Amino acid sequence: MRYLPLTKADRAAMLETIGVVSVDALFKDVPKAAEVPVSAFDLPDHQGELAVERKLAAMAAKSTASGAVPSFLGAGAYKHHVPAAVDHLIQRSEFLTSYTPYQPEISQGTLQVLFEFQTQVAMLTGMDVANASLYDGSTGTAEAVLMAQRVTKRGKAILSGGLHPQYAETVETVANLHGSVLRAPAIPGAEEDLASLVDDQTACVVVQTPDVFGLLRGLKNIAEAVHSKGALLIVVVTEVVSLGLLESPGAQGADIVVCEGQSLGNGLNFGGPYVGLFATREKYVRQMPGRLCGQTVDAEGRRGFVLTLSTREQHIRRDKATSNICTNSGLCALAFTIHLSLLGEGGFTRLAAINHQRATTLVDKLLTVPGVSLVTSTFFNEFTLRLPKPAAEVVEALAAKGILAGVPASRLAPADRDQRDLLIVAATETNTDEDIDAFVTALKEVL
Amino acid sequence: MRYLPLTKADRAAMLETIGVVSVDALFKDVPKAAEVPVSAFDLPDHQGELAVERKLAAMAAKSTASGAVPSFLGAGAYKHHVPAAVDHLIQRSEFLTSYTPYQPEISQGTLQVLFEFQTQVAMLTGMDVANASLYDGSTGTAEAVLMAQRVTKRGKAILSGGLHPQYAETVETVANLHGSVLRAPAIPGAEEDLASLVDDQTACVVVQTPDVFGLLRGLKNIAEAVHSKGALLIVVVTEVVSLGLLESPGAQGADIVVCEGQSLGNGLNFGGPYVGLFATREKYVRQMPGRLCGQTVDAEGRRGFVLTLSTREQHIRRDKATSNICTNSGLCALAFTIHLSLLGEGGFTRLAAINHQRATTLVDKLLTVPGVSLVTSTFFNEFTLRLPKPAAEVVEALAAKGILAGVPASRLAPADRDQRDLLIVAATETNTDEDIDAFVTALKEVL
Amino acid sequence: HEEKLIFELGRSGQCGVDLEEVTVSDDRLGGLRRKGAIGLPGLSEPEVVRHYVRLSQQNYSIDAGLYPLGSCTMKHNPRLNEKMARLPGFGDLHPLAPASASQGALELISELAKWLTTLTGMPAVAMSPKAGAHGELCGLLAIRAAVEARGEKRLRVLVPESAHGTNPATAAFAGFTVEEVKATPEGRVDLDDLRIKLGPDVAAFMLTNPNTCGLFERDIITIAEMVHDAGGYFYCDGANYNAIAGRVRPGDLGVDAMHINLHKTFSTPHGGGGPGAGPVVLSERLAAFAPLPLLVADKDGLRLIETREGLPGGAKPFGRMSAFHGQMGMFVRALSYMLSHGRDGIRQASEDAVLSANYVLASLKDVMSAPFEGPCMHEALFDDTWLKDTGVTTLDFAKAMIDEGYHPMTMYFPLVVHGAMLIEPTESESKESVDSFIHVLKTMALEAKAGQTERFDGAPRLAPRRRLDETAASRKPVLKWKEG
Amino acid sequence: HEEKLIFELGRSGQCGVDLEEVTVSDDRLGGLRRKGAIGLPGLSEPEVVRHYVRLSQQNYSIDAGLYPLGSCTMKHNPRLNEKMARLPGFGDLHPLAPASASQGALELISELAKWLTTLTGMPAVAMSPKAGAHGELCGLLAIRAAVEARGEKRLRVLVPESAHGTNPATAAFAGFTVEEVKATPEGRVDLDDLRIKLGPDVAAFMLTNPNTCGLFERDIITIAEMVHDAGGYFYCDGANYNAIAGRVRPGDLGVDAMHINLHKTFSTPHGGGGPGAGPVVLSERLAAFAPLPLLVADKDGLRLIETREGLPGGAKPFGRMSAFHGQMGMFVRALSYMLSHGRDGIRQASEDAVLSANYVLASLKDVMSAPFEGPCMHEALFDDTWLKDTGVTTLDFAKAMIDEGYHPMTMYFPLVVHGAMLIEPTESESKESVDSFIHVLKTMALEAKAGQTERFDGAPRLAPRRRLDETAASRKPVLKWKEG
Repeated sequence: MRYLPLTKADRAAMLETIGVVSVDALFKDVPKAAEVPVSAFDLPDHQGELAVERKLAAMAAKSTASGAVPSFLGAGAYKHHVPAAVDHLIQRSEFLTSYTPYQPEISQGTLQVLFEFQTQVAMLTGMDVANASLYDGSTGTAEAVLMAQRVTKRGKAILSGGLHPQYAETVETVANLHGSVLRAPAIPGAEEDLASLVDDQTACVVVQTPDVFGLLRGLKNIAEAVHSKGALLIVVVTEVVSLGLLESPGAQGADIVVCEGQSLGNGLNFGGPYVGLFATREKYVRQMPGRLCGQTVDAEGRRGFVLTLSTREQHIRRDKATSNICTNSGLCALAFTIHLSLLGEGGFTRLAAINHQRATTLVDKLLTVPGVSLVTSTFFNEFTLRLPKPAAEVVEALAAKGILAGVPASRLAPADRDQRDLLIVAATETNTDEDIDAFVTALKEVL
Repeated sequence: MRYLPLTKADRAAMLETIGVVSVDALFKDVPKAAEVPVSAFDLPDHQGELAVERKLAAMAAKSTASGAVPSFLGAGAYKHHVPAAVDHLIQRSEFLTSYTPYQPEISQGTLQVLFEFQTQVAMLTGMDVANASLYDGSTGTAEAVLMAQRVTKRGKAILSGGLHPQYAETVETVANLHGSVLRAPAIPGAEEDLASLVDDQTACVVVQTPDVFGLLRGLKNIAEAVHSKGALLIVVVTEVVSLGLLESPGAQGADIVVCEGQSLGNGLNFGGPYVGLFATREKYVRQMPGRLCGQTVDAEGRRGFVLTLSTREQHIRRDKATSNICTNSGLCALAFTIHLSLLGEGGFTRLAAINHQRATTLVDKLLTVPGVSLVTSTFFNEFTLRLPKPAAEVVEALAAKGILAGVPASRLAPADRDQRDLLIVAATETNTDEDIDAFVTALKEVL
Repeated sequence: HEEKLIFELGRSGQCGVDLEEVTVSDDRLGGLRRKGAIGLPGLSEPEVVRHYVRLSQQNYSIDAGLYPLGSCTMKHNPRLNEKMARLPGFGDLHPLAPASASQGALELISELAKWLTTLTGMPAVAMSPKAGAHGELCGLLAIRAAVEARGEKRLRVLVPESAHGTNPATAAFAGFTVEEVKATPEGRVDLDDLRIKLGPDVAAFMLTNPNTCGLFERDIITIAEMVHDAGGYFYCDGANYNAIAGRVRPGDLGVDAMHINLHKTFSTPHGGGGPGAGPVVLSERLAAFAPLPLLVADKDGLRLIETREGLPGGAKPFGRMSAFHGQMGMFVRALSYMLSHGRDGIRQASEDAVLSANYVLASLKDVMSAPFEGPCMHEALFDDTWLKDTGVTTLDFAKAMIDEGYHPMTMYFPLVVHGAMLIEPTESESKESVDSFIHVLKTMALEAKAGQTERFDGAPRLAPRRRLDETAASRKPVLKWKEG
Repeated sequence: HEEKLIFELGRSGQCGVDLEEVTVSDDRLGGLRRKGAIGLPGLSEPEVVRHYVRLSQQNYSIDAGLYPLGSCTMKHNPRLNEKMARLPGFGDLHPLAPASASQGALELISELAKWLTTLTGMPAVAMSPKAGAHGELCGLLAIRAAVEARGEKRLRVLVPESAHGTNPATAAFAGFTVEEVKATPEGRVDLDDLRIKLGPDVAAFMLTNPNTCGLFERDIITIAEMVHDAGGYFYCDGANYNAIAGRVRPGDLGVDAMHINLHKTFSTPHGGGGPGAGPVVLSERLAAFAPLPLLVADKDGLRLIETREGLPGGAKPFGRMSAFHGQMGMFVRALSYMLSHGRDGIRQASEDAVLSANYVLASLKDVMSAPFEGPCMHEALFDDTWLKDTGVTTLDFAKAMIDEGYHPMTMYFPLVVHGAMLIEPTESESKESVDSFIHVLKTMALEAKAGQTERFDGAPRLAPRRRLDETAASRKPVLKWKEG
C-alpha cells in the first residue's frame, strides 16, 4: 500500500500513546451493526501502478480521442491547441496540491493568479468585474439567472431558443425554484423576437452568442428592450475564443456575461472539469456568486491579494448566501490564465481569426456537397448545415469512417422534428486542410 | 518568435544605450566574408507549436514503442515500469532547469540528491564510494579501464568475451591510446579462462555479469587471480535490477564496479541519455573520474553538501585531470535515485525476483518450441537461445507480426558465424503472460 | 521578491505563441467584428513560464508539507492519477462524440459508479455534480422531487447547528427554509430537539457524519429512523467520509442521499480551490429522481440518456445539474486512486486517518484543550479554553504555525466550539511527520501559556507576506488591475 | 528547514511501490543469490514525493530567475521539447529494435544531422558524443585517425591559455601532449606565438570561437590557414556557438571539427548537471573518420551501420564513442527547438544574445571594469580592477548577488583575466529583466566602492545555506551516508 506511510510498528506505537489496544476501539461510536468486514465489498484489493495503468489505458483505448481523427465537434466544447507550458505549469506541486487560499500569507501564488484571471475575464467580456470562476458555463448561466432574480426581485427568466439546450435545462432545474423560466422555441439560423416577451415581471433575458447553432447574435436591440423594462440581459458565450474577433457583450449592453472557458488552457475531458467565467457590472458586485479575489496590502505595506467580499458566501452567511458554491474551478482557471497570457492581445486575436478562417474554408468546401445547405448565414468557428437525411445517421456513418463530423442537433433537442436533419459543425486551428478534405470526401460518400 | 522576449522597441533602446546603430555593428569582428544572410541556410523559418508537434508526432509514429507490443529486447537496455511520480519530480523546474551545482548555497537540492545517489550506488554495488554518475555504462567502463591504467601504471586491459561488444569497442577506442586492449573471444553460455591471460603487465580484467548473453558470472576466482598479479577487477553490470537478487560485485572482490543505471527511473530513449554508475574502493577515490558530492557544514554549522575533490577535475587540473568529463548525467541520476527511493529494500528485491520469475516462465515456454535450445544455463532476466535458423531473420519475421522478440547476437557481433543463430531475449515485470504466449505462438509460426 | 502582474510585465508587440496572421472578411460576421482592443498584455513564453513558476513559489502545498486543515482532507495526490487523466481517450474526448466513439469513457464512469455504490451500500449514484455543494443541491432536488411525487408539500430542511455553511445555503438555494437542530454537550445531535422539530413539513434532515466536531454520531440509525418515521429524507453530508470508507456503508445507516467529495476521500487534487467533483449516492427511495444524463447498458454497449426522450422505465429525473456528464477528469483520477488502494487499502486509509487524528488528540490534549471526549474520527478538535488569559488568540496561534513551516489548521469552525481548532492529519502523513507537528504545536502551546508570546504577535513573519488587510480589501474592493 | 536524507527518513517494512512477493528458486542462479541485505531505506510514495519536492525548493533555476553564467548559456527550456521527447516512438524505443521498427527515430536523427550540418556549413556530423567534452574527444580522435591515415605522427595539440579546462584535458585524454598559445592584450590568440608553436608535430589547434573572453577571433580565417599550412587540423570548441548560429558558418571559417553543446545553443535542459549532448560536425578532411554508428539511407529506408562489417565506401571510423547511438532524448528536444525557431529565429536568438551582453557591458562598464574593448559577443567579461582596495573580492561580490535573488555569474574564468566575472544574459531575458539585473549590480558595485561592504561579508545570508566549508569537505571526504 504505497500511499500509506504508517507501518505496523508505527501503528502499534501510536495506539499505545492513545491508550487503546486496537484501532477498532477508535471506532467504538459506530454502531456494531453498521460495521462490515472488508470482504463485504465486492471489489478488488489494492494493485500496483503497472496494473492500474494497464487497466485504465485499455479502457481509454476504447474511445476515439479528438486528436486521433479529423474532428469537427463543438456545441459547447472545443478542441484547441494548448501550449505545452500550460500543462507543465498547472502540474507544479504548489498549484496542483494547494488548497483554497484562505491563508493569504502562504497563498499569494494562487491569489495573484485569480486576480489576473478576473482582470482578463473583465477585459474579454467588456465588463467591470469578474469572479474567480465557477464550475462551468452551464452552471454559471444558472447562477446568472438566480442573480438576476435577486437583483430585480422578479421571478421570470426568458431563455433564447439559441441557448444550448443543456444550458437551458440546467437553468430550468434551479431557476424554476425561485421563479419561472420561459424558453423561446429554437429557430435555427434566425433570431427570435425576444423583446416582445419581456414584461415588468421579467428578471432577465438570456441570449447566447454565437448561439448553439453558431449564429452570431447582435445584442444592442435586445439590451435596450430588456433595460427599458428594468430587467437584466445575460449573455452566454460557449466559445470564448470568439471574443478575439467579435464585439464584447459588455460593449453591447450586457449586464451579466457568462462564458465557458474550456477553450483556453483546458482539454475536452469528455465534458469536465471546465471553467465558468462570470462577469458583471460594478453595481452588482455584492450580488455575485462565487469567490472574489481582491487587492490589499500587508502589515508592511506590500501589495497582496486576499479572498474578499466573503460576506456573500455560504461559510459566513449560511442560508442567506448569494450561492451555495464554495468551490471555484481554480486549476482550470489557472490553465485559462496561463494560456491567455501566452496568447496576449496579438495571439488571441490571431487565434480567433484563424478559427473563423478555418470554419469559412470548411463551409465553402462542404457546400459543394450536393444536398447540403448552410443554415447559419453568420458564424464564428461553428455553423449548422441542413443535410438531405437525418444528421444522427450521417454522424454514425462518418464515425465508422473515422471522422467525427459534428453534433446532430437532434442529440440536444430530439423532440424537435425540424432539427432532425441539422448538423452542428465546428472548425478550429487544429483542423488541417487534409482534415477538411477528408470530411468533404467522406460526406459525399455517405450522402 | 515566442521564445524571444525582446521586441523591436527593446532592441532599438538597447542599441541606443550601447551606442551603435544596428546589431550588425556588434558583429564587426566577424570577417565580412564569413557572414551569410539567413537565406543561405536551406532550412525552414520558425513555426508554431502545433506545427512542430504535428511533424514530430508523425515521425515518432513511424517507430514501434516497446510499450505498444510484446517486447523482449535487452542486451544493455531494459524496459521497466517507472512510477509516475519519478517523471513528475524530475520535471520540476528547480531540478530540470538548474545548472551544475557549483554554487552550493542555492543548489542543495541537486547536491543532496547526488549524495543520496552516491550512497545508493555504493550500497547496490557493495563498494566503498561512488561518484555522481557518468554518461552511461559503456563510457563508464572505458573510464574504469583508464583509471585502472592510472592506478596500476600498467597498460594492458583484458576484456571478457561476455562483455557487451559495444562496450568493448568503446573501451578499445580510448584505452588503446594509453595501453593495449585484449578482447577474449566470446563463448556464449560459458566462462572463458580469463585468469590465464593475466600477467604482471595487466592493469585490469573486465567482466560483465550477467554477461551479454545473460549468463551469470561468479567473480571470486577471477578476483583472486587478478589481485595476485596486482591488477584490478572491473565488473560491469548492464542490468542494475539484477543486483536486487544477486550477490554484489563488491562482495565478490571487485575493485571497480560500473553499471548502466537506465533500468531505474529512465526510459529506453533509443539508447540515451542513460546514466553510468561508477563505484570503487576508498583507497582509489582520488583516482576516480567524474564529479563527487561530499558532506560538509556551512558557516552556521548546518549540514550541507558540495562538489568536492575537484582537484581531480579538468577545470582545475586541465591536462593533468583524471578525466576530461565535466558533465554527469544529473537528471537521469535523479530519476534513478527517486525510483530506487520508491522501491526501497523491499520493493527492489521484489522487483528483481519478479524479473527473474518472468524470464524463467518465458524460458520454460520457449523451450517447448521445437528446435529451440537454451544456451545460458544460468540467467537473471535475460538469456540466449539457439534457434534452428539465423536469429536476425527470425527477429524480422516476428517484428512483422508485431512482436519485438529480442536482439540477434549477430547484430552485435556479425563477424562471428557461431553466433548467427543466437537470440538474446529479455523479460521484465512489464511482460504479461499474454505477451509471453503471443511470443511463443508466433515463434512456432515463423520457425 | 515582488512579482508584478502580467499586465505590468507585458507590452504590445510581444507574444508567447507563434500564430500566422490571417485576414478574414466581414462577410459572415454580421457586422459584429470587434472594434476596440481587448487590452491584453503581450509576453514571450520565457516570461510567462517564469512568472507563474515564481508565483507558485509563494504557495504552500501538500507536496511540501503537512496540511492539517480539518474537514478539508488534504491528502497525498498520486501522480499516477494525473497521468491517467491525460490519456487521450479520456482527456481528449469530446463530450458529444458519438456513443460508438466514447465506450471507454462510459465504461470508466460505469466502473467508478460501481465502486461508489458498492462502497456506500447504496443502489444508485448521480455522477454529474461538480463539487460537494453541487452534490448537496442534487441530493436536495432529488428529495424535493420525491416529495412532490408523493403529492406532498414539505418545505422545511433541518440542519444541526454545527453544520458546514453549505448545508443551510444549499437548502435555501433549493427553495427550502432552514432550521437548526441543537447539539448536545457531547458534540452530537440533540435527539430531543430533533424530535421536536421534525414534522410533516420537513423534507429532509441534513447531517454530516462523522460530524463537523470530528465525532461519529452514535445515534445515527435512530436519527435515520426518526426522520423516516416523520416522512422525511435523510441527507448525509459526505465531507467526512474519509474516516469510514471501506468500513461503514452509509446505506446501512439509513442514509437516503450522500455526496462524495472525490477531491477529499478519493484524492483528486484541490488545485488551489477546485475543480472538485461531488457524485451523490441515492437510496432506493430517491434513485428514480436522479438527474440527467443517465448511463445505461444495452446490447450495443453503454450509452447516455441525455434528455427526457426515451427514459428507462420508472426514471423521473428532476432535471439536469450541468451541461454534459460531470467531472470526467476527476472521475479518472478517483478511479485510479480506488484501483490502487483497493477495498483493503481504502479501509486501511480510513483507519490510519482516524488513528493519526487520535494520536494528535492524545498527544496534545494535555497542553491544549479538547471540548469533547474522544475517540475522535479523522480530525481532532480543540477549543481555545487553554489560551484564556494568554493574550494569544486561535488566529494568532494558527498564524504562528506558518513561521514553523506548517499550514494552519481549520480555525473557528465548527461554530459551536469557541475558538475552534480542527486538525486533520490524514492517512498520508508518516508517524515521524506527525510527531514533528505535535512537537512544534506543543512547544508553541507551552510558550503561549508561559507568557512567551512574542512569536504570536503579528505572525507570520517568515511568509511571503505578513498579515493582509482584509477589511480594506472588502471595504473598497479592487477586483481587477487598472492601468496606471 | 533541514531536510533529512532518505536513509534517515526511511524504515524497514515500508515501500513506495506495490509489487507482489514472488518466490524464485535457486536453480538458475548459479549459487550467486544475494546473501545479505542491501541496506536501502523504505519510504511510502507520499514521503518520497515530499522529500524531493522539498529538496527541489532549495535550488535556483532558470525558470525562476536570470542565470548569468558566462560560457554556460542558461537559456529558456521550452516545455514543448519535454513533451516531444516523451512521445513513445522516441522515449520508449529500444536502441536495438529492428530497423523496420525504428524508422521514425532514425528519421529524427537524420533530420537533426541535416540542421546541424546546414547551420555549420560542414559536410558531416558524428551524433553519438554524449556531452561537450565527449565531443571534443571525438573530434580529436578523428584528427588522430586522419593523421595516422596520412602515415604521420603528430603528438602535440595547441590550445590558447584562455581555453576551457576541458580542451587540454581532452587532448591529454586522447594521448596528445598539450601546449598553450599566448593571448594578446586584446584577449585574442597571439598569432606570432601560434606561428612559433605550430610545426610538423602539431596535430591540431583547439580554439573556442567566440572565445572564452567573449570576443570573436578576428583573425580566425588566418588562424585556420596557418594551422592547415602547418599540416594540422583546426578544432573549434563550439561552447560559444550561441553567439553566431544562423549568421556565421564555422565551415566557412576553415574549421575541421566542432562539437555543438545541444544543451547550450539548442536548449536541452541542464538538469542540474546533465545529461548533455555533443554532436561533432566534421570537415571533408575528417568526415571519413567519424565513429560508429553510421546512419545511411538505402531503398529500404534508413538504417544504422553499427560495426565495421559492411562499411560504405571510404568510411574509416576511428572507433565507437559509446554503446548505442547517442543522446536521442536530447536530439528530440534540440530538433523541437530548431523547428520552433527556424533559421530566422536561430539567427535572431544569436543576435539578441549578443545584443543583451553588449547592453550589460555598456551599462556596467563605468562602474565595473572591462579588461577588453567591445563589442563583445554573447557574454560580457569584467575583471576585478574596480574592486581594488575595497576589501571585496570577486567571490564576495558574486555571493552577495544570491541575496538579491540572482545566481552568480561565472567567476575566475577565463584564467587570463584577474578576478574574472563573465556574464551571459542569453537571448531569453526580457529587457526589463536585464534592466533589473543591471540595476542590482550597479547598486552593489557602487556600495562596494563606497566602502559599504556589510552585505558582502560572508554573503549569502538569505540562501538555504551560508557559505559551505569546501576545504573540510575535500580534506576528509564524506561521500556517502553512514548509519549512526
